[in-house]
Amino acid sequence: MSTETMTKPAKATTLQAINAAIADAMEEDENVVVLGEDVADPEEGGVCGVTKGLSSRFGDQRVRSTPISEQAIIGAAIGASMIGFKPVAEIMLMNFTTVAMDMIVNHAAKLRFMSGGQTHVPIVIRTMTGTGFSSGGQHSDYLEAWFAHTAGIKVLAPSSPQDAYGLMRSAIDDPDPVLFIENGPTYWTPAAAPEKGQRVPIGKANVLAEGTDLTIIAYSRMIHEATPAVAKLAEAGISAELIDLRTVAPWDREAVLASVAKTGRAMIVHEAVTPFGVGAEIAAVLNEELFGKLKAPVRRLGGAFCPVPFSKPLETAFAPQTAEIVEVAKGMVG
Amino acid sequence: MSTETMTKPAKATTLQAINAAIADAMEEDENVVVLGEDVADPEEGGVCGVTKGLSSRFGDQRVRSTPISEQAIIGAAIGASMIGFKPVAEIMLMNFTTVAMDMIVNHAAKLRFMSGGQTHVPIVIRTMTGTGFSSGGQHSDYLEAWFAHTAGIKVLAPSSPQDAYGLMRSAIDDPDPVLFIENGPTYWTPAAAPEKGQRVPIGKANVLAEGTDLTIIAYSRMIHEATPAVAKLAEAGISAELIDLRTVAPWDREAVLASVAKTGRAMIVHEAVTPFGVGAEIAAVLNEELFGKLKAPVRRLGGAFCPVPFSKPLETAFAPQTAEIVEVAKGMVG
Amino acid sequence: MSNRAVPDAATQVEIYRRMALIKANDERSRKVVMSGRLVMPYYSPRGQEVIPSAMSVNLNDDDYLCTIYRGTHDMLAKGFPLKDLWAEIAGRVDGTCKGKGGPMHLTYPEKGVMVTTGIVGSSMPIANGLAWGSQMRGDGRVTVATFGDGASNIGAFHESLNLAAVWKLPVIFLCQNNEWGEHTAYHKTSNVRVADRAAAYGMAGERVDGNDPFAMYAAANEAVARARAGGGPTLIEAMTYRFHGHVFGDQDAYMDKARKAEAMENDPVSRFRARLIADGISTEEQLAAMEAATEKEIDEAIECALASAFPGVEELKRDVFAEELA
Amino acid sequence: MSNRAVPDAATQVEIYRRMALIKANDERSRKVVMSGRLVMPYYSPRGQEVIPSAMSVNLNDDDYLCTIYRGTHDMLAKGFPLKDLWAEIAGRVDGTCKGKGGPMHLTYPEKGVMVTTGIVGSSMPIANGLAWGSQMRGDGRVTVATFGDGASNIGAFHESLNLAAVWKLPVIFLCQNNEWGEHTAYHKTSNVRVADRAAAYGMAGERVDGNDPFAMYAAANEAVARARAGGGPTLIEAMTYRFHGHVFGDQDAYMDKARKAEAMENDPVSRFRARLIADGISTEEQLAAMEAATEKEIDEAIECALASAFPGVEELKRDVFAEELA
Ligand SMILES: Cc1ncc(C[n+]2csc(CCOP(=O)(O)OP(=O)(O)O)c2C)c(N)n1
Ligand SMILES: Cc1ncc(C[n+]2csc(CCOP(=O)(O)OP(=O)(O)O)c2C)c(N)n1
Ligand SMILES: [Mg+2]
Ligand SMILES: [Mg+2]
Repeated sequence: MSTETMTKPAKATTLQAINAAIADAMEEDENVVVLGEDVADPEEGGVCGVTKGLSSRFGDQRVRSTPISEQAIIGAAIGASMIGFKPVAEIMLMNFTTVAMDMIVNHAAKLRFMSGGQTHVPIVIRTMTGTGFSSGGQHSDYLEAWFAHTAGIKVLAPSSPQDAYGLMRSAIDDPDPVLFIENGPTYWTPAAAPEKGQRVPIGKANVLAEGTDLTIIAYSRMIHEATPAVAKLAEAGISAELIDLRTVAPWDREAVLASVAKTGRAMIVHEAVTPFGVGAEIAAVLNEELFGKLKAPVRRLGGAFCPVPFSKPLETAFAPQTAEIVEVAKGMVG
Repeated sequence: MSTETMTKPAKATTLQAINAAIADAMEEDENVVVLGEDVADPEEGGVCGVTKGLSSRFGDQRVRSTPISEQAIIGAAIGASMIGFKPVAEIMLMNFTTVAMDMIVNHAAKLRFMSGGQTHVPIVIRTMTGTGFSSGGQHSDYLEAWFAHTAGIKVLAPSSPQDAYGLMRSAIDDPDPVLFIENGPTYWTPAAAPEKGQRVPIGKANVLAEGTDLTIIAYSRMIHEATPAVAKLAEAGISAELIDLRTVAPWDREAVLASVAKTGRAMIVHEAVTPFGVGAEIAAVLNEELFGKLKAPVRRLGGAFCPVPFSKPLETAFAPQTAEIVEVAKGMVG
Repeated sequence: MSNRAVPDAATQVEIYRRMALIKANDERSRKVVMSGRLVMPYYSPRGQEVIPSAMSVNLNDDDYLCTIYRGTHDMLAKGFPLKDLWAEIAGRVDGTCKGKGGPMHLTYPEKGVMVTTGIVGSSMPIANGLAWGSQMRGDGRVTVATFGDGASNIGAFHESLNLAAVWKLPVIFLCQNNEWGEHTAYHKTSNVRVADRAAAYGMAGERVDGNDPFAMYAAANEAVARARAGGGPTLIEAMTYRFHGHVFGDQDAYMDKARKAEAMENDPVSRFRARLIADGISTEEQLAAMEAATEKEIDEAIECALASAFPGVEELKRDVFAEELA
Repeated sequence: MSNRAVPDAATQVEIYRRMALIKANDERSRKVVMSGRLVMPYYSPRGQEVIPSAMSVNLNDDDYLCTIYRGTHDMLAKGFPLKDLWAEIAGRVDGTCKGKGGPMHLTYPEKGVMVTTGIVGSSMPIANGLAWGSQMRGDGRVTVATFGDGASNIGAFHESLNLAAVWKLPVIFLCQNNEWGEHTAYHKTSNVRVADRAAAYGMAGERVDGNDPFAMYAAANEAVARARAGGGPTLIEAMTYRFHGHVFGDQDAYMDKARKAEAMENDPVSRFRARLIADGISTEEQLAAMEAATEKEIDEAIECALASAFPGVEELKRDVFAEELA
C-alpha cells in the first residue's frame, strides 16, 4: 500500500499501516532510521515485509539489515538516538528480546534517569508475537508485563491498522523508548485504513463498545476475541463495554476507572500467562480505587500457565477465546 | 563457618548459611556442582565469598570459576543438569540476568514442557541484589516478577539464615529450575543458625508474627523493614500479622488467604517497583478470593517507579521503609 | 591433509542411507505441508544432507546433539525414529514430546537428541553443559552443537566457543554454512569465514566442503577423535547451500537464481549416489531397494502419526514442573 | 612500525598532565572513601593512566566516549570537569547527573562522555550507535568504547565488533587489559590475546604496551586516523596492570604480590614524569607546579561537592520520562 492510497476511505492491513507509518515518518524527518534483521529491500523488507520498500525509497544508510545480533541492534539504536536520530529497531519476535534485555532494560530505559536528564533514548523497538502460527514455545510469548514493570520504557500493543499507524507515529515522535508489540496472526486482517499523519496518543485507551453491565479490558489480538464476545453477550441481554487499552504502560487508568465505576464489573483479557501478568496490575488498581463499589470480583483471563504448546488444540486452548470470555462474563453478571 | 559449628544453637549469617547449604549438598551428592564468575577459591569464592572453601574441599572440576559470560554459565548449567548433575550457577547480580534471559526463560524454564517431560533442568540460579550499597541504577533491581510471570521456574527469596539454608537445600533437591534471590545488604546480618540438613519447603510461607488487624506480606529484605513495623504497630494498639512469603513463585496462596480471611486487611511490601510487581498478583488474588470480605483495600508498597538512584537520600527513599509501612497500616486500620 | 580418515565401503553406504533418508523425508515433509495436511513452520534442510550424515557415522547413540529448528537432517542422521518425529510434528500425543514441542523442539534423549532450539545461537551454550558433564564423568562422550552461518554473529556463539576452549570441553561446533540467514546473505553479515573465528578462541577449526562426504567425514572424524581424546573442542564450518527458502512458504526471490540452480544441479545426494555406483561400492539395485525401504518407513510413520490422537488440554498443566499443576 | 606517530613536546606534556590528574584524583578518591566521607563503590583506575591520556589527546571534545564503572581515568582524560564529577559521586544535586547516576553512570555530553555503564560489555553496542550516527551525518567524529579484558569474553563484545566491522563504523574498541576481571586472571578466561580477536572480524587490531605513552599514542593516533578516514573500526588491546583490588575494600589477596610490586615499581606516571625531565621536555618545577594546580582543582571540586545539597525526593519522579511522573 502506498501512502497515497491510505488517505482514501479504504481498507488496510496492520502490516500495511505500520509500513506506512514508518514511511511517512521517514519522509517527514530524515533522522528516522530503521534497522534490524532482513529489514532492507534486498532482504525483502523483513520476513513478513513490514519494512518493504523503505530502503529503496530512503536509501541503504537509513534502512539497514543487520547480522543476527540483537544486542548490537538495540545498542546501535540507543547510541544513534542519543545524538538526534530516531531509530526504529526491529526485534523479529518478542521471545528474542530475551537476548537484548540488558540493552533494553539496563540502558534504553535507564539512561535518561541515570544521566539526570542529560541524555535520552528516543527509540522504537518493534517486535511481533502471538499464538496461532503453531510456532510453539519459543516464538509466541507475550512478555509485555516485564517491560511494563520497567521504569523508563513505554509499551504499546495496537489491535487495528488505524491504531497501529497512529501509535507508531506517536512512538516515533516520543522522546523516550517505546516497545511496540505487533500481533503476527492479525497482520493481514484488513480494516478501516488510517489517515496519513494521524496520531493515536500514547496512554489513551479506546472504548470500542459502550455498555453498562461490565467492562472488558483487552489489547492486541484479544480485542478480536472480545469483540464477538460483546456481540454474543448483547444477544444474551448483557451490555458489555469493551476497552482497548492500546497502551499497556502507562495504561489509561482514568478511562478504565471511569468505565468500571459505571459498570461495577471488570474482566481483563490478555494472551500472556495470567499469573503476574498485566491483568494483575489492573485488577489491583481497580480493587484499590473502587473498593466497595464493585458488584463482582475482577476477573482475569490470560494464557494458561505453561510455555506455548505446539499441538493445535493445545495452542488454541492456551489463549483466551470468545466463548470463554462470554462464559466468564455471564458468570459475573448472572 | 564450618558446617559443624552450624549444628550448635549459634548465630550465623545468611552468607554463611548459603555457603553451608551448598557445602552440605555437595557432600551428600557428588552431582552437585558450582559455577560462576570468581566462585572458586583462587578467586576467593566469589566477590562476597559466598562459595568460599568449596573448590578447595570438593575440587576444581565441581567448582568452576568462569569467564564473564552469563549465557555460557547458564547454558553450561542447563546442559549438565539434563544429564544428571545438579548445578548451582551464580549470576553475580540480578541485573546481570538480563544478559542470560534467553537461557533462563526460553530454555531452562521450558525444556521440560517442550520435550513433553523427556528432559528436565534441575538447576539453581543464585543471584544477589538490593538497594543499600549505593550501587545505582544497574546493580540493585529486584526483577522477581519477570520470573514469576514465567511458567517453569520457581522463585525463592529468603530473609533469614535459616530460610536461606533450608530453601537452598530444597532448591538443590528440586527437579526443576529455581531462581534463588539473595539480598546483598543483609548478607552479614547474624541470626539463629540453621540446622544441618534442614529443609524449608518451597511454596510455603512463614508466619513471623500473628495478628488480627491486618496482614503484612513481604519477603527478602523487606521482612527487616516490616518486623520493626509490626512492633511499632503493636505499640499503637494495632495487631499485625507478618507473613514472610519466602517463595515468590509459586507463592503460598493458602497461607496468605487464610491470614487475610482472618484479618480482613492486607498490605504487600516489596523492593521491586510497584507497578506490575509481585504485589499486583497477590492483591488481585486476594480481591478475587475474598471479594466482599475485606475491610479495607489491599495496599501495595514497592519501590518508586524509577531506576534505583545513586544519591543516598534518594536510594533510601526509593524502597519501602518501616515508617511508611507503619503509616500505611495505620491508615488502613484506623 | 593427505592422511585424513576415509570412510570404508560400509560407512559410505551408511552415509548415503542417512542422506537419502533426509532427502526423502524432506520431500515428503514439503509435500505434506504444501497439501495442508499438516500445519507447521517447516525449515527444509534440503541440500545439507551430507553434513550430519558424515558427522553422525562418527558418533554413538549416547553422544549428544543440540540442534536447531532447521534440524530434521541432524536428528534423522543421529537415529531419531521417524514415527516419533512425525507424530510430534503432527502435534499428536504419540509424538516424542506428546505434541507439545513441535518441529522446533524435537527431543529424543535415547539417541542423544537433547535439545532442539528455535533461538539462534542457543544450541551452543547448552552443548557445553552436556560436554562438561561428560568431562566430569569421564564417559568419553562427545557433544555436537549444530547451528547456521547466521548464528555465528550472535553473542552466545562467542561465549560458548570461548568457554569450551578454556575448559577444553569434548564438544564440536558444527556450523552449517548454507550461505543464508533467513533472507540475508552471510557475506553481508561478516567480513570473515566462520572457521577463521576458531583462532580467536585458540580452538581447532577448519572450513570444509560440507557437500563432499569424504571431506566432511574426515573433518568430523578428526574432531570427534580430538574431543574423545581430551583434546578439546573443534569449530567446523561446513560449506553447503540451502535449496529452498528459509521457511516453507518463503518464495526465496532474494536468492540468486543462477547460484541456486547451480547448487541444485550439484545435488550432493544424487552426486554421492552416482559415485557409490561408479566406484563399485554399491549398485543401482541396492540403493533403489534402500530408498524404497525408506519411503515405506516414511509412509508408515505418517500413517501412524495421523492415526494418533491429539493431546488433551490437561497436558497444559503437565510438564511445566515435575508435579502436575493444580 | 618504525614510522609511527610520535607526540610532540607539548603533546607529551599534555599526556602527562592528564595522567597526573588521573593519579591525583584516584589517590584523593581512595582517601575520601577510606575516610568514610563519601560512600560509593569505587573502582580505582590507578596504573591505567597512560591509556586514556594518550588516546584522548588524539580526540576532540565532540568525539564520543562510552566507558565503564572503572572509568574516571577515561572521563578525566576526555575533559570531564572535576566539579561535576565530584558532586555526582557525592550524590549531590550539582552533580553532572544531579546525583542520580553516581560513579558508575557519570555522563557529560559536552565533552563527549555519553555513557558510563556498570554492565560488563555494554559500552560497545552503544558506541556503535554513536559511530553509526556520525557515519550517517558524515561529521567525522570518532567514538571510543573502553572496556576491560574480562569484557572481551561476553556476547556483546562479539556482536559489537562484528557489526562495526561489517558497517565500517568510525569506532575504536579500546580494551584495557589490566590482567584481572574482578578476582579472575585474564589468562584463565581466554586462550588468546584480546587483540588476536580482531582478525575474527576482519578488523584492524593490535596489542600495545598501554603503559608506554609513545606506543599508546601511536596506536591511538592510527586508530583515530583510520576511523576519521572512513577506514572502519580498530581493536586496541592496551596492556596495563590494576594497582589495587577490583573495587575499594577488596583486599586483593588473590593477586600475586611480586607481580603487583613489580607493576607498581614501574608506575607509568612516575616513569613518564622522569622521562619528560630527562628528555628535557619539561622541568621538575614545571611539573610540580602543574601537579600543585591539579591538587588545588581537586580540593576545590571536593569542597564544592560537599557544599552542594542532596537532591530532593521529587527527583524520583523526574527523568524517568521526559514528562515528570504524577
Ligand atoms: C535470537 C534470534 N534472533 C532471530 C531469530 C529469527 N531467525 C530464525 S532463523 C534465522 C536465520 C538463521 O540463519 P542461520 O544461523 O544461518 O541458520 P539457517 O536458518 O540458515 O540454518 C533468524 C534470523 C531467532 N530465531 N533467534
Ligand atoms: C554482565 C556482567 N557480569 C558481571 C558483572 C560483574 N563485574 C563487574 S566488573 C567485572 C570484571 C570486569 O573485568 P574487566 O572487563 O577486565 O574490567 P576491569 O574491571 O578490569 O576494568 C565483573 C565480572 C557485570 N558488571 N556485568
Ligand atoms: Mg544459514
Ligand atoms: Mg580487567
